[in-house]
Amino acid sequence: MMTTLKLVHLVLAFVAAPLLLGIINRTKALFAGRRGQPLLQAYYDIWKLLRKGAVYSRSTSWLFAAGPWIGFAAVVAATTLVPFGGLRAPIAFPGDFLVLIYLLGLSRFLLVLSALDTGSSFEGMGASREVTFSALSEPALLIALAAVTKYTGCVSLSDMVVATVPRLWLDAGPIVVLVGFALLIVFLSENCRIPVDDPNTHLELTMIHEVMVLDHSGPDFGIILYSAALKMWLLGQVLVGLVVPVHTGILWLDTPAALLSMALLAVLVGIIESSMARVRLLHVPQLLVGATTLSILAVVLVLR
Amino acid sequence: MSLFLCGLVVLFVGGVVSLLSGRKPAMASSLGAGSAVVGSLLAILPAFAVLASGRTESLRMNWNVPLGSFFVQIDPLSAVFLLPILGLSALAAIYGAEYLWPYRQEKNLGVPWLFYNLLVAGMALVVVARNGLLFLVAWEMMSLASFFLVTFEYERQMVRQAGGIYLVATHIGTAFLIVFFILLGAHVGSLDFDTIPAVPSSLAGALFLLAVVGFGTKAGFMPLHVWLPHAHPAAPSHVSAVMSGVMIKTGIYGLVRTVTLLGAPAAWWCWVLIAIGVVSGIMGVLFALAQHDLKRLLAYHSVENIGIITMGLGLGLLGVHIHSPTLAVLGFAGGLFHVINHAIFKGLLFLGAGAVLQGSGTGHIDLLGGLVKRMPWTAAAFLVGSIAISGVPPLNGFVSEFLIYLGAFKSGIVGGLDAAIAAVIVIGSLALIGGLALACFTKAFGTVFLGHPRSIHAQQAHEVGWAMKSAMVILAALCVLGGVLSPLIVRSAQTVVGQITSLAPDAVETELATASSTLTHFVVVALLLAAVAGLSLLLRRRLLRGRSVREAVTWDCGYAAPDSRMQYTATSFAQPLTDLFRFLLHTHKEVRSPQGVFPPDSALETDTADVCEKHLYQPVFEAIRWSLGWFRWLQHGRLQVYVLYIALTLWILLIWKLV
Amino acid sequence: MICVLLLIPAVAALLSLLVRHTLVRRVILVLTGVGHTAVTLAAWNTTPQPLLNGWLMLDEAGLLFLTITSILFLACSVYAFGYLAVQGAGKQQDYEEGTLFTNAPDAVFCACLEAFLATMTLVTVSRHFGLLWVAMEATTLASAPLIYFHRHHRSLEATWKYLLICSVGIALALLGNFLMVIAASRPGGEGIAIVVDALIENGANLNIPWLRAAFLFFLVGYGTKMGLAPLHTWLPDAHSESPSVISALLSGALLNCAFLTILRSYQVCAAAGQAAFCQDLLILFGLVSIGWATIFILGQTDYKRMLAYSSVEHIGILALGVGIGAGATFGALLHAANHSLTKAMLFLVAGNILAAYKTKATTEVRGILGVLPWSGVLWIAGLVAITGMPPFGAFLSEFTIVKAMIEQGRTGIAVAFLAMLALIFIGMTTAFLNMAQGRCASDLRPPGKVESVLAILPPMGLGALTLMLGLYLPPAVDSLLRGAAATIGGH
Amino acid sequence: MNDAADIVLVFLVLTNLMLLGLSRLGACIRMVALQGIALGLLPLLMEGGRVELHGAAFAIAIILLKGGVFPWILMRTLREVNTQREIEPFIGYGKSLAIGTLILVVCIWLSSRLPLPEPAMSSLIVPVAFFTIMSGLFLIVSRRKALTQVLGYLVLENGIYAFGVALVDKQPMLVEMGILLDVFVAIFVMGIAIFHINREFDHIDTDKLSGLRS
Repeated sequence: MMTTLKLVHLVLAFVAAPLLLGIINRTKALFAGRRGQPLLQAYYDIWKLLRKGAVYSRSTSWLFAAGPWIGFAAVVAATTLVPFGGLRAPIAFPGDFLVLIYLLGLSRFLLVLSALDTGSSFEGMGASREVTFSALSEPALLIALAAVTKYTGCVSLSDMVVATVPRLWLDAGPIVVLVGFALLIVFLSENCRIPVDDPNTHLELTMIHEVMVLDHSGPDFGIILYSAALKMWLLGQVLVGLVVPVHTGILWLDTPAALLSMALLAVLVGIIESSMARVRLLHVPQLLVGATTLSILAVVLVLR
Repeated sequence: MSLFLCGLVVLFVGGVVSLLSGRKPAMASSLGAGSAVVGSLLAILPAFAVLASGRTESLRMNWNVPLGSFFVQIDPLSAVFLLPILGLSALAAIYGAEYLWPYRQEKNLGVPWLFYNLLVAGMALVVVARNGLLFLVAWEMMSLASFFLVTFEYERQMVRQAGGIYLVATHIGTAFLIVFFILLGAHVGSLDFDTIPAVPSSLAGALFLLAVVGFGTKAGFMPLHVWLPHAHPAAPSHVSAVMSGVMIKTGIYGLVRTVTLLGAPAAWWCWVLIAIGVVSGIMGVLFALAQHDLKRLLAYHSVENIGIITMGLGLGLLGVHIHSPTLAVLGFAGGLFHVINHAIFKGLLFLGAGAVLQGSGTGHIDLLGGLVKRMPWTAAAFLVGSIAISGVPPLNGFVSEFLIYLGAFKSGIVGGLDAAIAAVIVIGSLALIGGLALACFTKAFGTVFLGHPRSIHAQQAHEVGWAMKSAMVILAALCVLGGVLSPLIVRSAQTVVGQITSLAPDAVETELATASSTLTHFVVVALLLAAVAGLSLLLRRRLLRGRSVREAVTWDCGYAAPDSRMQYTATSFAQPLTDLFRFLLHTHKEVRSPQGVFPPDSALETDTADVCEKHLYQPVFEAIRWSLGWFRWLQHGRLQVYVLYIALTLWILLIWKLV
Repeated sequence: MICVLLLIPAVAALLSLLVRHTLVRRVILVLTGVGHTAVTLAAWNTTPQPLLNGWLMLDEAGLLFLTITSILFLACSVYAFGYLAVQGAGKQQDYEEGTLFTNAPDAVFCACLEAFLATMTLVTVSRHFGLLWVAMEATTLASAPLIYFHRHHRSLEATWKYLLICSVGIALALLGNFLMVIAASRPGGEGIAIVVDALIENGANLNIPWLRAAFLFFLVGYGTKMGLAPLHTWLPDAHSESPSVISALLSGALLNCAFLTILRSYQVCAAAGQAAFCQDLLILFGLVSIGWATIFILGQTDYKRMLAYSSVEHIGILALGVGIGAGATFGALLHAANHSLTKAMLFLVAGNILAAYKTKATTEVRGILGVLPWSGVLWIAGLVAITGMPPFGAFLSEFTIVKAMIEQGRTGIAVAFLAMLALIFIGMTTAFLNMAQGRCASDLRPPGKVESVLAILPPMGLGALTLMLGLYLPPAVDSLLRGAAATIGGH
Repeated sequence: MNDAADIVLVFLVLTNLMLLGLSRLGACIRMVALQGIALGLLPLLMEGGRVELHGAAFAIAIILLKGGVFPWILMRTLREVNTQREIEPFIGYGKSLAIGTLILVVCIWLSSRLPLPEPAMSSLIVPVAFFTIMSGLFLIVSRRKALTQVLGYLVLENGIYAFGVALVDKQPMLVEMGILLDVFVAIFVMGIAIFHINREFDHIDTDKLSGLRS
């Protein structure tokens, strides 16, 4: 029963991931007073791309083709580690969040390499920014998790999520706020959203993630988009799971609640994107270091 | 034990014979490499036996020098270090046989092989020696042999300078070790380790510091690391692999051995180790980011990994101190496992760098590119090594870091206040190091092997021969195995961890059992990853079947003729990070930015000299030299003055002593 | 047996003055070395009879230094055989100033060399302070012409300094003898003969102030000959200007002999309960010598001078070791052996280098390994040995000395000692390695003449000996060293 | 107490001071000769009249050597190496004298530190001997010419000799051997060396002999 539900959650993640993009776009459109693209636009794009042919640069090697797919595999593997809706993840063990984070690192590694494989200076630029910002965001994420560990005494993501009950807000409100903010910033930067990166600009000089995949086309590009969506989903799950304390233990109540909170997260992202401008690239490190400081602050509060 | 000694004898005899047959290069290299392989394999068997059984083999013979005795012993700790030392040495020997071949014209190949075998024998002897004098002799034998290997191409000024720095550094380190061993065996009359009495805590602190400096110089702790970035690029690549992969680990071995000898650790020892680990790790990877020379970059990464290992040891020691078996076991297990893993992937990377060096003729990253097409084997092996050293799953590099993380999270965080602080520091720096290492190796691999060739060297690169390839492939396979078999490996670490932490065997047993079950989960995820990867690649093929797959130039935003010099260079790739950490790196920039309506050619040069070397050692030595040089007027060749010295001495003594 | 030891070189000296034929003379030289060494080794298993009612006697310390001297002489005689063969008679070109000069006559050289050996043998065997003093004086006289072998003005200057400084020192030592006599004289009755054994026997009733004064004069007097800073000033000049084979003997054998005389007086003082007094002085002089050597080795541009200063350093180590006492005495004696062998080896190799490169500047010699492979290897081996690294003997002896220091709690001295050794190491390695390695510029490259066996074998033999001392201490040597250390108050 | 001996000793002191003050080389040599003769007389006077054959022979030998042979050799050297007869000191004569007196004082103080085990025939002997030695050293240090250095060395010798004959009557053989051998060095070897120096450099100024340094 449990396992089947866990698998259901897994499938839910795979299915619903691109929806977040749709919600974000719709929110932005709402704020901008446009009709905006359909909610399922992302699905259409991915589907279209998967059924297209591909164009490869002559300078690329097998890495360029294989990178996105292996990276996708890494994200899929990571997805199995994330709990959802008050249920433990399909695979949960002490320190699983480390594996999660480093699996995302693997996908980033491959994506960056396939970007460099083209020899294009723009993609090199994007890759360089990508590794820079991720190197700065990882400490923030891990120290935030350390704070949670210290408070809940759990070393597994699932246990942490299960342990975040409403009482947590009452006891350790400030800590949750700090951790939440830190995780939110990491979430934004890892998924290349404003204020770190602007996914739908068309000036390559300013882009990070988008510029890395300039040369990918067809199924490769489609899978890249999909794994990006999946990554956003599972990071969102982590954020929501750690911050939103809805665990009644009643499944048909918990799962919708989790879904709802994911949607709210997407809306929040949309609001942020439509209310803020992208900060200058030079200031992104400050933002991430700020996130790190927040989580260190959280640790200090816990240790106190 | 007899087998072990046989191995040493084979190494020694083989080296000498190869030296004598130096006239015939083929014979010399085959003899040297062959004896190195055979000797290492002979000597590695007892190590396996000891690890399997947990029994220690020892042999004590009389050695007729003052205070000396030939007392050797293989206990689990020695065995754990013997495995990488001998294994990597054997592989590197196979590699070296081909790598040194081009030098057969101008050099006597017997010489490097003699010193190589001496180096291997010295390292093996260091980890089994149980007598202070024997240890020092083996230690110096190791250092001298490696020095002569580093200066193999002594015609080049840069190599000579590197050799000089290395020799001086290691000699000064040894001076500390001499004092260390004398203090350790003071008033006992013999320097055998088993006769050493319990050290008083007052002395223990001093001994620990001496050991940290003495062994740390060899291990390459920041700021004692200055010789590393010079020596590793200078040495032949298989030697760099051995030196960086295992020789510097003898320093770690010495430190661990010291800890076992000194008894209960004080709190500040742990803090010292953790601090060293953090500084070495972060600074090491930062300096690596700023390098342009492939082997120099790898050398700095050795500093970084030594830092990670030291963090693990520090956590383990802290665990022993606060009586937290989880922290102790995980810390030491992680540290030691990382010793082995680093030996594997750093050896692999240096061999790969050597292959690039020999295939293309240059080690300068910004002159390379696109080698993945010309040197596919090397590229694949190097890719595996890069993934492993960046500490991302599913390879071995991740596992050992994971253990250290796990210790920090499971026991450090929930432990007492200072344990929690230490844990948070370690977690934060490990995370930062991981990210930076990823950046550094995407830079290295991407620039060297991907994109367009940036120079004629890269265009004319060619793949290396089977000997070098096979060594690299084996090491790459070991990287994978180290990740997949990690549960078994960790489980088998019981005896050695028990020996270091001196915890109850069953406690260690349970801890390791839990750790290995955790790792089993990880392995499941890794296999899942592999499966999904395979499937998705199949899916890709399925999707592309029957669809049009065209080739074109790289989309470069409208440039008609993209050319290889437009590519992002390694320097520019690392620029955001190096600029971010400017305040630590002090990178020197030469900028000629384009000016005017028709700008002339512009240029950018960056050079990141080692901070410690430039701002710490050079000034100190200059000051000493200057202040001593000031005294030189004392002897200016005038006879009268000389006689005056005699008279004055006489007077002073008479008046001083007869009063 | 003792008189045989003394007679062999003395007679040989006379012969070489008489013999006309050069080849015969050189053969005699080598034969002297062989014979002397043979008799010395014979003295190892049968202790020779005392002569002149105990004035001439061979105790452990004496035998040790006698053996060192004898072996060194053997090596140097073989080397000199080849050396003289190369050094033709007639005008020579001086490589530094290009002026012409002649060498001293072959006969004088050989005779003086053998006489030098005779006098040094006398030093090692004599127990009477007067005789000891005469012997030391005689060494000066015998060696002065050797230093002035190349008759150009630099060697003359060196000789002059050597003569005057050492004579002054020796004169002071003579005064030391007189003071010793006074210290030994009893009110009224006959004084004690100033024979070491007699003095040690009734050391209790020696006159302390005069004894102290005597020791001071001995220390300054013989210390001048021994090369303790700041009395060592003749040493670098003499070593750098004399032929390398002579430098080898000077720094390997002569300095030890002077050291032995100081040890003798130290024995007497120790018997009179003045050990501490002497040891402080020895430690002081040892440290000053090492420090002085450090100053002048760093940035030294003349490799023979560098070797000379390194001799000053090691002489300082010997003094330091005896001053520390206890286990360090053993270490000091072992170190005397190691230093002599290594330093002689290095000087002989330096001779080869000088002959090939025609310059003494460390900055102009490059790529010895390429030009003179054997000498290059020996040069590096010598560097390793002289800087006290395993597997050579100097490592063991220095290790023992440091151990004694630390066990006596003299940490400050130990730290200073090690620091200075490290600086010296830096100075010597940078110079030596750049000489040995590196690429020899084509214009510097000397005519590729193969190295002669006579020029390689002696240093190689010496190197092998010190290597053996580092890897395995034969029981006979061990017991001898322990005996010698016991006689001079160590254990 | 023995007045005659005291007179001789005082004479020694005076000669030393004179040497410090004299400017001409020849005069210095003569002064050293005088000193030698006085020294030769010293043992005879010390015996207090009763002279044994051995002692007398020795005394005469000394007088001949120190008073006759050496001065003659040195004079001859001086003539051979036709250098100008000035001494050209590093330290002026006046200063030298002052330093000399200072040395004398210190020597007297020093000798008070060394009480003789048995009362010698003169309390002056130790300080005077020391003073002679030290002034010899001072001559070597403060004068420029090689010849003056030989002179200084001779004075040093004289001091030691005085010490010997005055105190070491126990083992005369030692004294004699020592003195003679030392003297041999002083004159012959150094004389030879000076000849060589002169031939090589056309001068005997030791301050030109400072090519070998550091």
